[in-house]
Amino acid sequence: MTLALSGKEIAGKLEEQFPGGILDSGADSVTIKSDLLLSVASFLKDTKDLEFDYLTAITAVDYSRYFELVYQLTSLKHNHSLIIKTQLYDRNHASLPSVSGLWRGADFQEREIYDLLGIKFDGHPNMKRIFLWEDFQGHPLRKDYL
Amino acid sequence: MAIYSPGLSVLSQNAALPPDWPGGYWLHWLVFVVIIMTFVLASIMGFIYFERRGIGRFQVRLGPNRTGPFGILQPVADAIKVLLKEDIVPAKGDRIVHWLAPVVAFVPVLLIFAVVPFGGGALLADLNIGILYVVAVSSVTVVGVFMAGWASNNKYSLLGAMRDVAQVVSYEIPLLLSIVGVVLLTGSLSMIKIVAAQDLPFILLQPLGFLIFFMAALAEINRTPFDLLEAESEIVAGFHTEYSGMKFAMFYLVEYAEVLAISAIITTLFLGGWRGPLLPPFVWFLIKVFGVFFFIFWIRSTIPRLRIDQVMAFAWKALLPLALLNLVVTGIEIVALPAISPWVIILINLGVLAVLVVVWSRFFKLGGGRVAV
Amino acid sequence: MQSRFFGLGIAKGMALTLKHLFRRPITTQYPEERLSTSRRIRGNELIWNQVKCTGCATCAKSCPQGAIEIVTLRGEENKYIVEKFGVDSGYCIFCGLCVEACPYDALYLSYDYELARYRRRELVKDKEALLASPSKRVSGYYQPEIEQTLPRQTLLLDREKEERE
Amino acid sequence: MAVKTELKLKTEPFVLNIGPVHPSTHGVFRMRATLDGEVLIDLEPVFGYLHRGIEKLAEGRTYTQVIPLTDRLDYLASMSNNLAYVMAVEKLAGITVPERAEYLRVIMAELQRIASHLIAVGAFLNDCGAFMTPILYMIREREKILDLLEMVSGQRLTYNYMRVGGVSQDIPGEFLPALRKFVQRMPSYIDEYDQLLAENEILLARSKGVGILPKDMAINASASGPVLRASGVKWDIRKADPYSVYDRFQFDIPTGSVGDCYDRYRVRVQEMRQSVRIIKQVMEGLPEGEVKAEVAHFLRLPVGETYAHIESPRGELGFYLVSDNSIAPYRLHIRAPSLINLTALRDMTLGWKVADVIIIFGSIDINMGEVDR
Repeated sequence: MTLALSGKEIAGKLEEQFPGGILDSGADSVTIKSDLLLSVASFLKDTKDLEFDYLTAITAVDYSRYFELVYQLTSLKHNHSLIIKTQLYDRNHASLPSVSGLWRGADFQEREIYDLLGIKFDGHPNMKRIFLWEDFQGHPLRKDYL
Repeated sequence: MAIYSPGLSVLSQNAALPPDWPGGYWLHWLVFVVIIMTFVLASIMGFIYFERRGIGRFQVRLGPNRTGPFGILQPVADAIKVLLKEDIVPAKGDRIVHWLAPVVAFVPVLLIFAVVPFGGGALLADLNIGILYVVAVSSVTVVGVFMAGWASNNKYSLLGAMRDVAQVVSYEIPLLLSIVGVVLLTGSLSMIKIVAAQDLPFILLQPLGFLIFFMAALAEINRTPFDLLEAESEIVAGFHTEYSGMKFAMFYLVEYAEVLAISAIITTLFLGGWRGPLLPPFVWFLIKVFGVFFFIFWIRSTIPRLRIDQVMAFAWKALLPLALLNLVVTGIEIVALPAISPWVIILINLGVLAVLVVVWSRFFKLGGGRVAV
Repeated sequence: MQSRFFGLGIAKGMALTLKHLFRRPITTQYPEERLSTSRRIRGNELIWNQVKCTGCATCAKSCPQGAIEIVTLRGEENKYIVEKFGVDSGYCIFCGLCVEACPYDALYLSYDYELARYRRRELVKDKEALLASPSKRVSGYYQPEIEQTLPRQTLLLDREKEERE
Repeated sequence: MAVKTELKLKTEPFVLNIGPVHPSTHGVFRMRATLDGEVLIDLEPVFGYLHRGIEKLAEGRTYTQVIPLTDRLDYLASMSNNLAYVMAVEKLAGITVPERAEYLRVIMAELQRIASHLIAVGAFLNDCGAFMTPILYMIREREKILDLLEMVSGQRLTYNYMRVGGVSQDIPGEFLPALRKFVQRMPSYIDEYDQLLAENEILLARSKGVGILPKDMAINASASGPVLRASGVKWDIRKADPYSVYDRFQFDIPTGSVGDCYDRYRVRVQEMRQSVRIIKQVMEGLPEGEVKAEVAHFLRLPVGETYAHIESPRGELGFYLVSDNSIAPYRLHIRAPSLINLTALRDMTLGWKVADVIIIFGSIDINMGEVDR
């Protein structure tokens, strides 16, 4: 069984490292401030006993008021998983640091999120639309796209 | 062993004399050119039908079976369909070269049949340099293929055509060298004399030569596993990607005419040509040609394709040295053991074949081949 | 694993293809030779039983494509009269969710499977075209009683020569 | 394996669009390849030709109506898609699935895995140039599986068989005998595939050491499924995070050693054997009982979110489901293994030749329905 690490425990560990950066923690998830994403991610990837070497999936959800990004991390070595969430409130200029430098697997997923939800990832090597054509207007998976 | 009909051998002697026909040579040539063209076209249709049905059965399906009894009219239907298609020239293609290419490719293949001995004699000409003529003429086809690739103004076509040129030019050498082995045994370049010398088929006396010739010939006519120039899974259709209608039909004919020619030459050089017991010579010839062709499409239905650098490596690093060694061994046998029974030589040759193939496969490795970029 | 001598692996493969040359082809000559399809085949369009239908429109609600159109009137004894019942088979994806959802077993899928028409408008079926009739065979999809009456499905497993048991 | 060879000639690279309409792109994938002669020096994958917006469409449909949509994701493995989706819904709704339904789901998922791998391996061998034969043999066995799946679900490609809380219908009486027969014969067919090409020298030359995906890069690029396992990572969600009733069955996880095309091909063939093994055990333990739990017709899920993942034939297929207590999903995100496995495509193909690019791409085994969604 892949062990879903307790969000609360991890939040405690993260709180030591990044004071004030943890907004919330659930049973298997931790919500962090969006500007801390990259440092938290690299902390989770490199810390001993955590070693989240595998980025399972990135999801973005449009909650109308804000976007929530969900990073599902897995460690193939220890067979445990954790969900990192972060929220973006600026709908017009939503942007986030890219984790594709840490996990190559984020490459197409971030492009997909940019394409369908219009969230820009800073530092992504090839930030352009992936499924829709270049001059497509709007981002279809946003709730206000009709 | 020499069982061939005396009547036909008379014909072969007469072939060099001016026939006693009104109009002399001209009428003779005209009649036989028509006969050869008909024969070639008919056997190509037979080949297409045979291959499609045969591959169908290899692949546990039926193959074409709708047009006519057992689908025997399928090649006719295909021909009608392809002739009615629109002839398309790419907008930025070279119109003249595009038009010329199928002709340049098709004519040399037909020319080969001038010297192929179907029965007791060649129908058109018994050239004393027959086999040399075949090799010389057949390599002109590649010019047509390259013209097609170039004139199409299509990258896939160009890739296919360049592969073809590289491949055919390389494989000419082992092909020729393996023919030299046969010529050494016969002492003549004439196709008829080569057949006449085969009391034992040369496939027994020259097993390694046959193997080399067969593989080089497959590469020459671009059949699997050397069908790189039209590798449909890589470069769509290779040099004839942009061809349609009549011109495409020409290339299709070239492909099968080449196979027919190579089957006929293998029959002539290694399988004893038209010779065989009981049945008339022409029938024997056809049986052997279709046998060789069966083997060719059996290979096609089984094995995958090589990569271009592997194909080239195979020609230069495997076939060429083996062909040279084969030549040396044959030469030694002819000079040193002129009077020995052929069966001993067959045994020796088979041993040499086994040893060489095993040794070569040990230190000749294919694979890898990444270029650092 | 790897063959030691060049040619042995090729020879093995060629032996296998040669063996297949003498096996029976597995293709069927379709228009002449027809195999029985699955008893649960979700074929052709819907078949509608006017007697059983109460006009509840559950089918239309469950249709993912919105292909079913149903208009009802309120008749005597507070029962619905189905005024219009139509299916656009051009939109239908034959998922069978409507048959599954129907609480009165008034909707069936057809057992026949040749749906092609020359005009797109011919795909739009109205009430009369969907009515059950003896000429239309009903599929056993979600209808276990009908399923038992249909011919057994031809399986390639059974048609093949039993040479490997 | 990279050989440092200096390209001496001054050459000019050119751009070749492989796809979206190309015999070997397995759908409408497009690779914008920059070539230096035959050697690939840059590659950019281009997607989107089959984008149907399934994630957006799902937001307007009830939970049951989404199931036919998931059929159309990876249309070669519809059962797996169904399974992953209904698992996500069940997880969020807290529905327990009857025992028999769980067993049936495992049977269907494993049959589907065999069917999908047959196409994957067949298409890979076809890309290598084995003219249609392997894929036709494999389609023959796939046909038997499709017969079985048709028997239970009524359709051959878009099964729409799984339901929230179980499966739509119980299996018919003739299913188990037919399945038993199939499971008995399948291993001998897999032996035949191995005999056909697994030791073929040309295939070895083409695929050994070609397109290596190193272990650390495979993990870093979030590769999953056979692609990850071929690189030597023993990671299978059926073992690592057992879902359904997989923890009750014995099976091995085949892994490769190098991560080249040949390993990926072998891993798939071995997985077929393991799947047959699983099906045997499931058949023995198949319990009687209900096949579907009582579930409201227009399901409303509690507010919340969940992620359910399975090991689909192509890798980790996950559904991230967000509910707002309406009858339709608020957000459905699909973690498509095909798309994410392509991340490393550029690194795997750089420096190889056109022919290798095709087989490397073929060995990843993507399905455009899932890549573009």
